[in-house]
Amino acid sequence: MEKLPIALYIIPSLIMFCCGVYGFITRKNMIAILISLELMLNSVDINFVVFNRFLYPGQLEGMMFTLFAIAIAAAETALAIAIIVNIFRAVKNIDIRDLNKMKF
Amino acid sequence: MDYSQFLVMHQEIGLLVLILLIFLFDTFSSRQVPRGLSMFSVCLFGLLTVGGFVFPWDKAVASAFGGMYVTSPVMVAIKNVLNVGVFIVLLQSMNWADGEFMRIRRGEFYELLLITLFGMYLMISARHFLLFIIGLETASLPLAALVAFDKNRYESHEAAVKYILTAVFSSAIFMMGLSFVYALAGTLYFNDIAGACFGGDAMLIVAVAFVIAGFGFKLSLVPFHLWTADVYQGAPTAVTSYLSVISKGAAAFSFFVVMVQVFGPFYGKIWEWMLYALIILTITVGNLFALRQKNLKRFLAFSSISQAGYIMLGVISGSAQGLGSLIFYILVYIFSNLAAFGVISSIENKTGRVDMDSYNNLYSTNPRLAFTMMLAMFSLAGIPPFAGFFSKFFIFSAAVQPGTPALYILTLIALINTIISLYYYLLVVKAMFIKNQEECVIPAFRSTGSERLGMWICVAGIIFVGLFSCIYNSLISAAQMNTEYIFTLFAN
Amino acid sequence: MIFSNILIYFVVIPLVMLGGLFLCRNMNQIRTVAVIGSTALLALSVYLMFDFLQLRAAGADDIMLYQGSWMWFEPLNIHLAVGVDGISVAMILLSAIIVFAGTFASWKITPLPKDFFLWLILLSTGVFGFFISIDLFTMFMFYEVALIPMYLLIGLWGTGRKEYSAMKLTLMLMGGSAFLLLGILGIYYHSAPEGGRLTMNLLEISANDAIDHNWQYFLFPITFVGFGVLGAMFPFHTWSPDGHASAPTAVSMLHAGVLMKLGGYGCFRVAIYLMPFAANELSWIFLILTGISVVYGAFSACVQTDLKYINAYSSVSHCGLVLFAILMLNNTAMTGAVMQMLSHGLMTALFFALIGMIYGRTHTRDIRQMGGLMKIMPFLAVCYVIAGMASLGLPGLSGFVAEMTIFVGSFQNSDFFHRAFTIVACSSIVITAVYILRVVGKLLFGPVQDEHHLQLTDATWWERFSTITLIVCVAGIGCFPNWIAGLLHDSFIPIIEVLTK
Amino acid sequence: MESVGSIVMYSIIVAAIIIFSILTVTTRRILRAATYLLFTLFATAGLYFMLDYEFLGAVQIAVYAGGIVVLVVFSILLTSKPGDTSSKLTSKKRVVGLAASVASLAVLGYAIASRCDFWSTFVKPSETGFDMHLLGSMLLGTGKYQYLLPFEAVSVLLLACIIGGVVIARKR
Amino acid sequence: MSIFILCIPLFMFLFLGLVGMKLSHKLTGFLGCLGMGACLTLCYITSFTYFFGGDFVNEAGERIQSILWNTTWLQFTDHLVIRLGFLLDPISAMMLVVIPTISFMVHVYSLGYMEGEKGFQRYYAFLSLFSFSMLGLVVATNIFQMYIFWELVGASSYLLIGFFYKLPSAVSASKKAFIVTRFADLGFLVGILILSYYTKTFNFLDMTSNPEGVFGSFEGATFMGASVLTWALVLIFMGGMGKSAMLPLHIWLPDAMEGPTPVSALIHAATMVVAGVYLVARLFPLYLLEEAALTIITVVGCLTAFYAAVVACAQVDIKRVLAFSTISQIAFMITSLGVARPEIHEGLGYMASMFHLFTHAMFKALLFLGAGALIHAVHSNNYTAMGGLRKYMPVTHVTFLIGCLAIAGIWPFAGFFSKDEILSAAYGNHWFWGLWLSMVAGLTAFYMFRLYYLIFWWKNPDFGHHTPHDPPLAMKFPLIFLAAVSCVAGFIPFGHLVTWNREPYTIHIDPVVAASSLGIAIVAILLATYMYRKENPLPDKLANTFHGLWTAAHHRFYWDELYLWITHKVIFNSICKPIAWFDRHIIDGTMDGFARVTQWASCSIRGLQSGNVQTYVWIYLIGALLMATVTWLCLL
Repeated sequence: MEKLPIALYIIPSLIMFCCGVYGFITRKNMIAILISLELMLNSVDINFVVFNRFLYPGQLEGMMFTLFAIAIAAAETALAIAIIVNIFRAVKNIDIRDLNKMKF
Repeated sequence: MDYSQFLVMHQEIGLLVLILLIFLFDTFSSRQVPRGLSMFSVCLFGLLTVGGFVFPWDKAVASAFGGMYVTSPVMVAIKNVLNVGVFIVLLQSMNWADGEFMRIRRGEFYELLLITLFGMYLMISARHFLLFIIGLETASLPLAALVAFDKNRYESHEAAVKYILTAVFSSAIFMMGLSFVYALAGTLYFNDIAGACFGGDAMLIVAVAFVIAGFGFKLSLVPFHLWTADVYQGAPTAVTSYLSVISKGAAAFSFFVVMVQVFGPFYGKIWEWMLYALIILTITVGNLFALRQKNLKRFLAFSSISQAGYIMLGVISGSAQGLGSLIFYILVYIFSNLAAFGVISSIENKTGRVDMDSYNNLYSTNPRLAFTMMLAMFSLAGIPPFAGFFSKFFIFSAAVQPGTPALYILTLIALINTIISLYYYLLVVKAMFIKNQEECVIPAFRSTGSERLGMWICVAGIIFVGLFSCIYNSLISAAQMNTEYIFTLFAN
Repeated sequence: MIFSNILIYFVVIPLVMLGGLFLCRNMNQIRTVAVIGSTALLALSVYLMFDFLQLRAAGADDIMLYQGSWMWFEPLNIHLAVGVDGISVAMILLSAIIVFAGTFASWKITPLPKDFFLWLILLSTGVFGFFISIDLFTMFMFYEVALIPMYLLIGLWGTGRKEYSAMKLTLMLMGGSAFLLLGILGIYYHSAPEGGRLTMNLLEISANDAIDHNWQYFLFPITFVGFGVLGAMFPFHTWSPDGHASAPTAVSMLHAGVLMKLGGYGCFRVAIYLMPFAANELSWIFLILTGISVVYGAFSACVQTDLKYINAYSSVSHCGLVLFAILMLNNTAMTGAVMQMLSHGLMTALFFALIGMIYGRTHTRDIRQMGGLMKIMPFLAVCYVIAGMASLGLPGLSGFVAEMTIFVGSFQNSDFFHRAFTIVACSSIVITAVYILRVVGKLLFGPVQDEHHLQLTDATWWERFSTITLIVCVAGIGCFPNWIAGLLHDSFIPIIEVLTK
Repeated sequence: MESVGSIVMYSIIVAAIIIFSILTVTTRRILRAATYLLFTLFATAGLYFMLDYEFLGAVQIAVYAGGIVVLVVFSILLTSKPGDTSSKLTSKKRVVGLAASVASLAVLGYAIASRCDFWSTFVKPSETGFDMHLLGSMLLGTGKYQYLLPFEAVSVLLLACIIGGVVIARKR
Repeated sequence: MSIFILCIPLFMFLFLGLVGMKLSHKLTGFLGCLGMGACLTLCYITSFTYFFGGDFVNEAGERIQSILWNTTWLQFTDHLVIRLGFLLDPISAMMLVVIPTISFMVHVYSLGYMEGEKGFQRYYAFLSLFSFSMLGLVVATNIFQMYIFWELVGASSYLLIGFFYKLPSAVSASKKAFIVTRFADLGFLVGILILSYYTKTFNFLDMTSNPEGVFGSFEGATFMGASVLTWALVLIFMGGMGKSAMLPLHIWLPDAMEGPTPVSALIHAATMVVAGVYLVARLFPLYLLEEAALTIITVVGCLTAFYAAVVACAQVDIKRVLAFSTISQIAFMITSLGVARPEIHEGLGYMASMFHLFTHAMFKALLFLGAGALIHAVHSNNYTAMGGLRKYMPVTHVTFLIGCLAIAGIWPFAGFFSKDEILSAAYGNHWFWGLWLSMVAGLTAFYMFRLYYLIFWWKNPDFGHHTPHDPPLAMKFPLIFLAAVSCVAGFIPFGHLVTWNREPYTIHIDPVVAASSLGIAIVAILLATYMYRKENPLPDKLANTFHGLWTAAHHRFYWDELYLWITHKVIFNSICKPIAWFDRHIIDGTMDGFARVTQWASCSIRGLQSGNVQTYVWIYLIGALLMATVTWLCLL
C-alpha cells in the first residue's frame, strides 16, 4: 500500500464523477439521472476520505464530512424520488426530455 | 461539552421553537378552522421579526462550537432583513394558504418554509464548511418540495424536477470544490483555511471555480442560472417570491463571507476576475432575457438574475462598505420585488392571470395595485426617490471604492445595463398606465387584508428605506463592527 | 434647524402640493392646489432673488449664499447640502416662471388631470432640488427625479408616437445619467487628498482640488457627456425632437424650458468647476461637437414640417449654443450661456405653449395644412411672432442679449480655433431666421388653408395669462439685461478663478 | 507481501469502481443501472475499509447500499414496466455528454495530476486510533473539531426532507 | 430733451400696439401724426441747435462730436460695454432732419392712403417702431447700439413689407428682405467682433478719434493675406451692403415694394436703405486707414449703380423702377464715400455722399409718394395701366416731374448739386470712376423720364367710368411739401455743415463737370422724350432688336433665379435635407440600432434557455470548467 500514491486513489474517484456527469447529461429516465447523481456524490465522498487519510490523518474532518454527506445524499434522494413519483402520477412518464414545456 | 453554547443562537432557537409550535398547532388543531393556522404562523413570525429588532443587535457578538458558529451585529442584521422579507411573503401568501386546496398541507407549507429559513441562518453564521453545507441543503432541499406544492399544475411538477436535479448537481459540484479546498488547506474552518498557506496552482483555481459555481446556483448567476426562470414560473407565487428574495439574499451574504474570509488572499489573483466575468454575464444575459418575457413571473425571474449581478458588485468590492451596501441592497430588493410579487399573486389569486398583456390598462380598474406595481418597477430600476436608487448608488459606490480602472469599467457596464433594465421595467408600467385605449381584462377588486398589509409594508419600505438614512448608516456601522469574523485576512 | 433655510421650501412646497393633490377630488380643487402652489413658488423665487441681491449688496461674498448642510448618509459623507449663487437663483426663477405658466397652459388637461399634475409637480420638485443642491449626491438624485416623470407624462398625455418617444427619451437620458453617476463616484473617490475625508460637497471638492490630472482626463468627458445628453449635445440629441413632438404642452414647456437647462447647468457646475484642468485640455473636443449641434440643429429645423419638430431642432441649436459658450471657459461667454439658458427656457416654453394651443384647436401640427392663422386667432399669432422674433435674436427680446453675450465672450479667446468656431456659431443666427420666418410665413400669414379653421376661437383667459407671463419675462430680460448679467457675471468669478489657476 | 496483497486488493476495487460506474451510466436497462450502482457503492465501501475507515464503510453499505439503492429500486419498479429499455442514444447526445465528462475529467484530472506531491504522498499509518468513543465525542462535542451542531442541524434537514417527501408523495 | 426723441415714437409704438385695437382709425391716425410731429419738432430743435447754436463748435472751428447721454445697457467685460446713448455730430444731426421729416410726411400721407385698411392701428404702430429704431440707429454712440437698432429697423421693415399678410407675395417678400439683410448682418456682427476684439471698445469716438493709435498695435495681424482691419471693415461694409441693397445683396429691395407705398417711401427709399451709407460714413476714419477696403467699396458702388440703372430701364412696375433707381442712387453715395480721400478736394466725396443722401431722401420720397398717389388712383402698379394722366392728376404730375428733374440732376433742383459734387469727387480720384458715374447719371435721367412719359403722356387710355383724380389733401400736402424741398435743398450750404473732419468747407462747383453732367442729362431726357412722349412702336422695336439684353434686364439679370437656385437647390436640398435625413436615419438610426441590436441579441440567445434540464446542467458544468481554465491560462 505504501507504493500507491494518493493520485491513484483520486483519479478513479474523478472518473466516477465524470461518469456521473455523463449519465446526467445523456440519460432520459429521471431515475437514471438520479443514479448518476449518486455516483457524483459518492465520488466526492471518496475524495474527502482519501484526502483525510493521506494528507491530514491528524484530524477526522474529511471523514466526518463524508459521514454527513451520506446523510445529505440520502435526504436528497428521498426527496427527489418523491418528486419523481409524483410527476409519474401526473403525466405517467418520467422521461426528462418531455419536461420542457417552460422554456425561452 | 458546554451545551450552554446553544444559547448564543437566539434567532435560530427562536425560529426552531416557532416551527415546533406551528407543528404542534397543526397537529392538534382542527383543520376545519379557516385561517387559524396561517393567522397563528404569521402572528408568531411577526413577533419573531419584531423581536429580532428589539434585541440589542450590536451586543450580539459570539463565537461558539469551536468557531463553527459565530454571530455578530452584521449577521443579526441580515437575519433581521430576511425576517422582514419572510414576514411579507407570509402575509402575501395567506390568501393562497387559506385556500381549499391548501387545507391539508397548510402546516407543511409553513414548516418547510421556516425550516429553509433556518438553513439560511446557518449559512449566514456558519464558519465551517460542513455546517455551511448542511445549512445550504436545508435552505434548498425543502424548497424543492415547496416548488412542487401546487399539485394541480403541471408546471409545478416540471419546476420541481428541474430544481431538485440542478440543486443536487450543483451541490455535488460545490462539494467537489470543497474537497479540493480540504486537500489544500487540511481543514474546513473558514478561519483556518484563510490562515493555511496554499499556493495558487490549478487545483486551487478549480476549487474556487467550483465553489463559485455552487454559489452560482443559489444566486442564479449566469451561466448557473438556467433553472431559475422555469422554476420561478412553475412554482406557486408565494414560493417564487420567497426564492427570489430570501433565498438569494442569504446566499449573497454567505457568498460574501466565503469569498472574503476563505479566499480573501486570492482576491486580485483569482476570483476577482472570475466574479468580474460572472457579473457582466449575469447582468447582461439576465437583462437580455427579461426583455422578451411576457409572463410576469418569468419576467421577474430574469430581472432577479440581473439584480443578483448588481448584488455581486458588493462582493467584488470586498470591503465593509460593500458588505453593508449589499445588505442594504438586499433589503431594498426585498421590498421592491415583494411589492411586485404581492401585486402579481393578488391578481393571480383573483383571476389566474400572470401574463403582461392582461395587465394592460390596469390603472383604470385597480389603480392602487397598478401604483404599487409601478413603484416596485421604479425601485427595481433604481429611480429616485425610491429606495432602489439609493441601494444601486451605494452598491456602485462600493464597487468603485478600490479604485482600479477595471472596476470603473465594470461599474460602467453595470450602469449601461441599468438602461436595458429600465426599458423592460417601463414596459410593465407602460402596459398598466399607457395602454389606456384597451379594455382591462382584470376586473376591479379588493385585495384581502393581509395582501394589502404586505403591500403597504413594501410601499412604505420602497419610499422610506432610502430616504431615512439611519438604516443604511446602521448597516454600515454593523458591517464595520467585529470585522474579525469576516475580514480576517482580506487583502484590501 | 432644516426648515429655517429658505431654499428647502423649494422642495417642500412641491411636496406639500403633491400631498394636496392626493387629496383632491375634482378639477377645481386640483386647479386650486396647482395655482396656489405654483404661485407660492414664483413668489418665493422672486423673494429669493431680491433677498439675494440685497445680501450681495450688503457684502456677502461667499461663493454660495443660504448655505445649509445636514448630514444624511454618514458613511459616504453625503449631506443634504444646499446653497445658491446668482446662477442658481436665476435658474430657480426661470423654473418657477415656467411651472407657473405651465400650470395655466394645462388648465384643461384630460384625461386624469390629477395624475398629470402629480407627475408635473414631481418633475418640478426634481428641478428645484437640483438647482439648490451643492452636494453631488442630492444633485444627482434630484436630477433623476426630474427625468422619470417625463416617461409617464409623455406616454400618457402625449400625442403621436408617444410610446416610442417616451421610451427613447427616458432611456437616452438615463443613459446619460449612467455616465454621470460613474463620473460622480469617480469625483467622490478623488475628492480629498490622501487620507482626507472624502466629500460630495461641490465647494469642498473644488477647494480641495485633489482630483488627479489623469483621472480628470477620464472623469471630465463622462461627466460632460452625462450632462450633455440632457443638454442635447450632438450626437446625443435625438431624444429631443421625438420627445418634444410627442409631449403634452406643459411638459414640452417644462422640458425644453427647464429640464434641458439642467444639462448645461451641470456641465459647468460639476464638470468644469471640479475638473478645471481637463476642462482646459479637453474642451476643444466638445467645442467641436457643440459647434456642430448649433449649426446642425438649425439646418435640420429648416426642413421640418411639424411645428414641434421645428422647435425641438431649434432647441438643439440653442442649447448647443449654451454648451458651446460654457466651453469657451471665459466669464463673458459663460454669462452668456446662462442668459441663453434663461432666454431659451422662456421663449421655448412660450413656443411650446403656443404650439400646444394651436394644436388644441386645429388638431394638426403640420405647417402645410395650416395658414393664415393671424386672421383666425390673432392673439396667439402675435405671440407666436414675438416668440419667433425672440428666437431669431431680435434686440429688445431676450434671445439677442444672450446670443450677443455669447458671441462677444467667445470671441475674446485669443486663439484662432475658438474664434473661428465662434464665427461658425454666429452663422446660426441666419439659419434661425430662415426657419423661423418660414414657419411664421406659412403658419400665420398667407391665405387660410383649411376652411374649417375659420370657426376656431382665439385664446382663452388662462392661455392668455400663461403666454403673457412668458412674454413679459422675455421682453424684460431683453430690455433690461444688465442687472441679470451682473448677477451672473459675479457668480462666474470663482469658476473662472479655478480655471485660470 | 502485504503490499502486494494490498495492491491486488486496490486493483480489484478500483477496477470495480471504474467499470461499474461506466456500466451504470451506459446500460440501457434501468434496473441494471441500479444494480451496477449498488456494486459501485460496495466497491467504494471496500475502499473505505482499505483506508481503515471501517465505520464509514459500514455506514456506506447500510445507508447507501441498503437504503438509497433499495429506495431507487422501489421507485424504478413503481415507475416502469418490466422489460422497459430506453431507446438508443442519439450520437449527438452522446458526443455532448462525452464532451462534458471528458472535459471535466481533463480539468479535474489535470488539477490533481499536476501536483507533484500527489504522486509522492503515500498513506501513513493512522496516528489517531479510530474508535467509537472518539466518534461519539466528536459527534456530541461542542469544541473545535467536534460536530454537535452539524449533527443537530442535519437532523432538522432530515426532518424537513421527510415532511417534504410526505407532503409531495401523498396522493391527495 | 433728446431722450424724448427716442421715447415718443417708442411710446407710440407700445401704446398703439397694445391698445390700438380699441381705438378708431381716425384717432389712431391723429395720435400717430401728433406723436411724430412732436418728435419732429424736437429733432428740428436739436439739429438746428447743433448746427447753428454755436455751442457745438470748438476753438479750431471744428464741429465737435457730442455725446448727450449714454447709459450702460449691457456690460460684457470691463471694456466691452453696450451703452445706449445719443451722439450728436454733423451726420447724425443731419439725419435727425431727414428721418422725422420723411416720417412725418409719410404719417400724414398714410392718413389718406391707408384709409379704411384693416390693421390701420397696427400700421401706425409699426411706423412708430420704425421711426424709433431709425432714430436710435443714427444717434448710436457705439457700434453695438447701432447693431441693435440696425436689427430693429430690419424687423420693422419686415413687419411693414408683410403688412398685407394675406398676400403670399408680400409674405415672401418680407421674408426675403429679412433673411438677406440678416445674412449681411452676420458679416456686420463678425466685423464688430473682430473690430472690438482688437480695439477693446465699441465706442465710435474711441475708434475714430485716434484710429492709428487704436490699431497701431495690430498692424501685423493678418488673415489670408489681408490685415484684420481690412477684414473687419469689409465685413462691416457687408452689413451696409445688405441694408443698402448693394450688389449682390440687392435682391430684396425690389420685392420689398410689396409693402404699402408710403412704407416704401419711408423705409425703402429715404431712410433705412441709406443706413449702409451712414455706417460707412460713421466709421470713415477707420476706412481711411485701409485703402483696400475703400477700393472694394468703390467697385461695389460703381457696379451696383450701373446694374440698377440698366435694370430700371426695363421694368414695367413703376415702384420697381423707383426701387432700382434707389439702388442706383445709393450706389452713387457709396461710391462717393469710396472715392473720398482727405487729399482730394479736402474729402469732398464724404460731403457729397451725405449731401446726396439728404437730397435723395427728399426727392425719392416725393417720387414714391407720387407713385402711391398714382397707384391709389388707378389701382395698379404697372405703367401699362397708366398713360396720359397729366390731365387727370395735375398736382401729382407737377410734383412727380419735379422729382424726376431733381433725380436727373437738372439745375436748379436738389439732385444737380449733390450729384455734381459726387462726380467731382469721382473725377478727383480717378478719371475712370468719374466717367463711369457720368454714364450712369445719364442712364438715370433716361429711365426716370421714360417712366415719367409712360405715366403721364404716351397714350390716352380709356378709364371708363372710373376716372383717376388727384389724391385727397392729406396725400397732396406731403407731395407739395417735398416738391418744394426738392427745389430748394440744393442751395443749402452743405459744406459748411457736414464734412469728414467737421471743418467747414466751401463748395466749388467745377464748371466742366457740372456742364458735362448737365449736358448728358439733357441728352438723355431728350432721348426719352423722343422715344416715349407719344405712343409709338420704337421702344418695342428696340426691345426686339436687343432682345437678349432687354429680357435679361427685364429679369434683373437673373439674380433672383440665381438666389433661388442657391437657396433651394444648394442650401435647402443639398444641405438641409441631407442633414435632416442624416439625423433621422444615421444618428437616430444608430440610437434605434442600439435598441434593435439588443433585441436581436435577446432573441439570438433564447436557445440557451431550452427548457431541458440536461442542457442547463451541461452549460453549468462547462461554465464552471471554463471559468477555471481561463483563469488558469491567464495566470500562466
